[in-house]
Amino acid sequence: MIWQQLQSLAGSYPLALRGLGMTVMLSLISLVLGTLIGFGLGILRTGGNRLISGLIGAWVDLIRGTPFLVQIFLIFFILPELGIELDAFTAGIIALTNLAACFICEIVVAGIRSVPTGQVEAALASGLSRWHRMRQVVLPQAMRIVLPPLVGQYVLLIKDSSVVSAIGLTDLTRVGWLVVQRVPNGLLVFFLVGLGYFIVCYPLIMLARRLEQRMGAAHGEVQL
Amino acid sequence: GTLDEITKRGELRVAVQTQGPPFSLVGAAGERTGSSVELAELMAKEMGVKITFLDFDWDGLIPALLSGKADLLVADMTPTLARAMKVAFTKPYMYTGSTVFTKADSKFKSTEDCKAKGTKIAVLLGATGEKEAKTAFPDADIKSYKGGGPLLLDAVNNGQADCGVNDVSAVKGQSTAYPAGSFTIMPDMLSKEPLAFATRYDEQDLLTWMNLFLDQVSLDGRLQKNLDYWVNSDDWKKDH
Amino acid sequence: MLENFSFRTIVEYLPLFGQGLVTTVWLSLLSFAGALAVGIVLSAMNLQRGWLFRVPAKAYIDAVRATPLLAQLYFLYFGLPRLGIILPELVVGILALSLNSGAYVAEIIRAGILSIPRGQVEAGVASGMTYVQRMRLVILPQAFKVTIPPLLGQAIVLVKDSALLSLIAVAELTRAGQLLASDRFMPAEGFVTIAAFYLLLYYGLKGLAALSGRWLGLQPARSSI
Amino acid sequence: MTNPSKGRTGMIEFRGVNKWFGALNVLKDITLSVEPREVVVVCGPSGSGKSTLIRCINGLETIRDGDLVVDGQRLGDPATNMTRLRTEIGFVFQSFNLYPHKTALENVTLAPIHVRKIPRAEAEKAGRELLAKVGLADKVNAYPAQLSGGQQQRVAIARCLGMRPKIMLFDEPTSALDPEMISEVLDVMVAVAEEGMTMMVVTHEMGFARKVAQRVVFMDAGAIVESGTPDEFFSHPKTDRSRAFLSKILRH
Amino acid sequence: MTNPSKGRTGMIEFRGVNKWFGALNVLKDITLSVEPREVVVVCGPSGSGKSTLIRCINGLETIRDGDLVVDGQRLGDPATNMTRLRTEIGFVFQSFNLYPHKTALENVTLAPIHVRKIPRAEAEKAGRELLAKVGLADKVNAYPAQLSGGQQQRVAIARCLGMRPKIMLFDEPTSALDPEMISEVLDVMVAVAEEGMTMMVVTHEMGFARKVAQRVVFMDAGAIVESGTPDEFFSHPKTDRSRAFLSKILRH
Ligand SMILES: Nc1ncnc2c1ncn2[C@@H]1O[C@H](COP(=O)(O)OP(=O)(O)OP(=O)(O)O)[C@@H](O)[C@H]1O
Ligand SMILES: Nc1ncnc2c1ncn2[C@@H]1O[C@H](COP(=O)(O)OP(=O)(O)OP(=O)(O)O)[C@@H](O)[C@H]1O
Ligand SMILES: [Mg+2]
Ligand SMILES: [Mg+2]
Repeated sequence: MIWQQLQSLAGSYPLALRGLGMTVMLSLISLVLGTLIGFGLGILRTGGNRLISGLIGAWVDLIRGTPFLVQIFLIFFILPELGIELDAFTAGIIALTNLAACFICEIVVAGIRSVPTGQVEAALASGLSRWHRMRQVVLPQAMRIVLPPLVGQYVLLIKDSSVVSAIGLTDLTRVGWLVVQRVPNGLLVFFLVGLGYFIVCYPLIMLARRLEQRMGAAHGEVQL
Repeated sequence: GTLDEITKRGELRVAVQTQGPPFSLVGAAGERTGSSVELAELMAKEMGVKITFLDFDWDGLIPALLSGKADLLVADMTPTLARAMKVAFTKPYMYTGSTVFTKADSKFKSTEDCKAKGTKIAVLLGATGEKEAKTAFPDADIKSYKGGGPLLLDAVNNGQADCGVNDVSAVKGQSTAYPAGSFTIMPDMLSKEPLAFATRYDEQDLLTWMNLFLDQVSLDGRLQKNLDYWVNSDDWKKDH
Repeated sequence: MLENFSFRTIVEYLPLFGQGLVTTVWLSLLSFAGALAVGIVLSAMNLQRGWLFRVPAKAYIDAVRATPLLAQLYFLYFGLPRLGIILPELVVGILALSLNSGAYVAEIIRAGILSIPRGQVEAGVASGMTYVQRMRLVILPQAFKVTIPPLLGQAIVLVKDSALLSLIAVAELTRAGQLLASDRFMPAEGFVTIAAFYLLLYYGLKGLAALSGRWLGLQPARSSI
Repeated sequence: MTNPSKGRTGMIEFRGVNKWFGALNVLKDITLSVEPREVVVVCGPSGSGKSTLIRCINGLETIRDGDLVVDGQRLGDPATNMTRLRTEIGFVFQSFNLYPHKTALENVTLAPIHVRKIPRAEAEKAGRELLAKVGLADKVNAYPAQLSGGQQQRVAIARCLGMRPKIMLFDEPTSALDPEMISEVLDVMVAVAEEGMTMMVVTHEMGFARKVAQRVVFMDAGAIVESGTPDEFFSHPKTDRSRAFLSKILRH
Repeated sequence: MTNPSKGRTGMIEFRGVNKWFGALNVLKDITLSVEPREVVVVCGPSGSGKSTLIRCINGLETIRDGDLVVDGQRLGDPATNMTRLRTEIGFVFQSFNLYPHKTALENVTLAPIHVRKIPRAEAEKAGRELLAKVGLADKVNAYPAQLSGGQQQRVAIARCLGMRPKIMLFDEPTSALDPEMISEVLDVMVAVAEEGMTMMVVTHEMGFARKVAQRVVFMDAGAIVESGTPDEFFSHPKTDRSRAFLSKILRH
């Protein structure tokens, strides 16, 4: 029985590869876009303009506070009623990018706030403009704090990308659901799906850990 | 009307749910097929347009139709009166019903046995079987699963549930993935249910056309051939 | 779907949403308590010098972080029965959430402990405290403060993740919305209501984080630079 | 409308300046004029408002009332371009605040290149000369973490000088340093003072005050309590408060 | 086997102690004996190994070779219970290291209660007396964040005294303080010394050294270069290195 199931599974490997490809594709595009937008939002959020900062804060809260499934539904099914028609892939990218941007915004804000006040004051005192203060002084130092959780966040977002199957994209998780129709062994099928994610995510987790250690090395390993 | 649009577009957009054999499944090579799927393909052929399947899970099916992403919805869906408040159903193209199944060596031998207090009964989330199980087994412990009929069989097979309730054709079709005789399917039905396709009320022309289509294919026997191949026998297993 | 948006139907389903909300809340509470327990044990293992405890803890944490909760859920739900362990859905659900969130909590606690300045540890050493005394009297009380905000962040994630339990037949908040969507074919009503309830929980937790921060005398963040 | 910023004024002019932090009146009715090329030392107990006083001058703190005119421009005036004005004012922090991710030379050239728009090659040449002047010709490519405290503070001074400011402000520039390094930094500060820079220095280094300051200002609880030449102040303090303060810092 | 830890030895005995950080020989062949009730001041340039020297005494650093005998017990000897020994040694850090989540009194009583197992009521009574002794009777319930640097360091000293140690070690206890607060802390240290405590103090406060130290030890590059009475050392330094060092720290 298990042998037969395995054979049947082996036959589905092109489908699995397509799903994995879709997962990687979706994640990659939306992580790159989300990182760019997230940094922008983070910088604006820490900026002096209270209105903009407040609006970004509210938006980030809204996105963090509601299920991603609902967000993706609104974008794909409700936006058309407002005249914005998107195909599933674009809608998925937009929803994931937005999600990534909001989470990354929070990380960037924490990083920027971790830069000692003295650094900003030194830059102010030498007459650097806001842009140069950010670009030359604050961001390079904030990156130390930002990088490890940023990479960690990537892993979470790759896993969240599975929700896009709700609007008809065949990603890795969806392939699991399809295959389980013919090979009704949830344990086996989802073990393989988990393995697929593991292959994509584990290197990122190692990278995050490496970065964390490099950053932490400066502080010296604490002996408790 | 919608038909004009479809003709102009040259494409019929059909939302399906891949809930498993025999109605809608993805074959070993990744091809989409099944009884409902073939009927939809037949529709597109009669219209003279190509067909595009939009594959959603249960949560996405209705929004897809209501938001106009799909022209019609092809799934083994029961046209309840509550649902018909929102979407327009065609006339039924076949009748089926929910039935109870158990593992072959189970101590639950009949539908009557399952009425015992605390019996764990697996049903599909949102399917009519869920409702019927609640009425038929008021004392039982009803568990709703998501993700398609095969998982009900898996749950019963693994002992997470004592019995399952689902559409009889689905149970028959899906149990073929297991060695013959793994499950006992009770002969008595909990209900008799029609199956129908759905479209929107603002697509009256399409609805009329689909009803006519169903009349035609049942008159010329193509419907019966489809059902005999997919639902009333295991013939499809040879090809898919 | 918007023009026919029916508040009446939502009101009709409110009792169901209420039940779902209650389930989600106590389910999340139990799971979070479990996650804390798992996290504390894992982080204690992870902070040991010897590899015997550290390596398995690290492996577990990485494996959990690198795979989706869905796969873990199936692993438990369909895997345990093969070992002859049949547990009720709720127990499996809470177990899965606890084991999953526990890995993240472990990382949070570890970071909190490592953030305590070296001088604090040395002060404890210099006054002749044992390892356990230093942990209990000096390090953990201070680490607790730093970990509160990220822990509440993880709690928010956990509350949302608990929606996945509807997959294994647990009737929580998301389920209520799905029922509305499938019985009445009113997906917009169903999902918007779910979102509203989760948002409510989110702001509740956020308020709790802010409050606990104030109780513990954490510095409010600088608002602009 | 008469322009209050023109006419015979000092390089730095406080006229009845008040500042509050919440309910705390940190600067009380400060009136003080610093002439071009003058060196003023500010001292006083902790929390008396010394840092706040000099931080107001380059706008790191804003004042509530009174006038503060720096180099002929009134602070808080919408016509005053603060970013511009700050390039005329060098500020040396107690904790150096070097950019940890930049080398000594990059610390010195960052503002000239991006603010003054001086070509990189030229800025680097000037930067090297400045670092040589503060005795760090061999540390041009070192990162702050590789420098001792005294060396870091000298880089910080060079960084300010690189902007060719008209005014230099120092906030306890030697108090974070090891005893042996203090003199390195004081030597550089003396050299800068002797070249005729306008300087305000918060410090308790009497040797420095005696050597180069024209005036010592003693603050307590937000107000200027006493002001005079270093000799007058250290030898014959006029108020009880300053006597008590001096007795403590001079005793050990 | 003869027990090297018995016989006529000082309270603290370094015998040919060497320590490395990686390739860096931070302590070079240190031999030094501190008698009971003796007060020794350690000075020297930054990085010379002063902190490392006194941190070895209570085992915050471990040594590679040589013997270090404290209160008759040899460090590194398996028979020596370090946790026990540490209760006999008070250590005052440059940066205070008070527990921020405990009040002044709790800081003082924490170790007596949990390490010495003294009943809470008794420990609190003793703690209050100690805080009164360092002039902080009114700050018993204040948290460290509510205290000035000088007050924090006095709490830290009281915290050590609360364990009734035989030895007190101080690592630059005043160098993180404002000038005005230094004397508060030095006064307390003088009082402790005069009660007959064995003390090793890393400091550059010559006033303190002159007043209470029996000996000044000058370190450079990990070795003890010179050692003598304060008068000898400050007035007639014997080596070039100590002369150069003194000229820098005395000049300003
Ligand atoms: N950002 C701030 N918010 C509230 N109060 C402040 C702030 N900055 C300074 N203060 C308070 O203003 C007063 C004056 O501070 P300031 O730093 O100017 O004193 P100082 O004379 O420089 O002291 P020190 O010698 O310790 O540096 C102090 O009581 C301080 O607590
Ligand atoms: N944990 C460590 N790892 C590597 N090197 C260290 C470590 N701690 C100290 N050092 C090095 O050992 C040498 C002596 O350091 P130590 O702190 O004892 O000097 P010090 O005399 O106390 O100096 P300071 O006056 O700056 O406190 C220095 O060169 C220092 O860089
Ligand atoms: Mg100050
Ligand atoms: Mg030291």
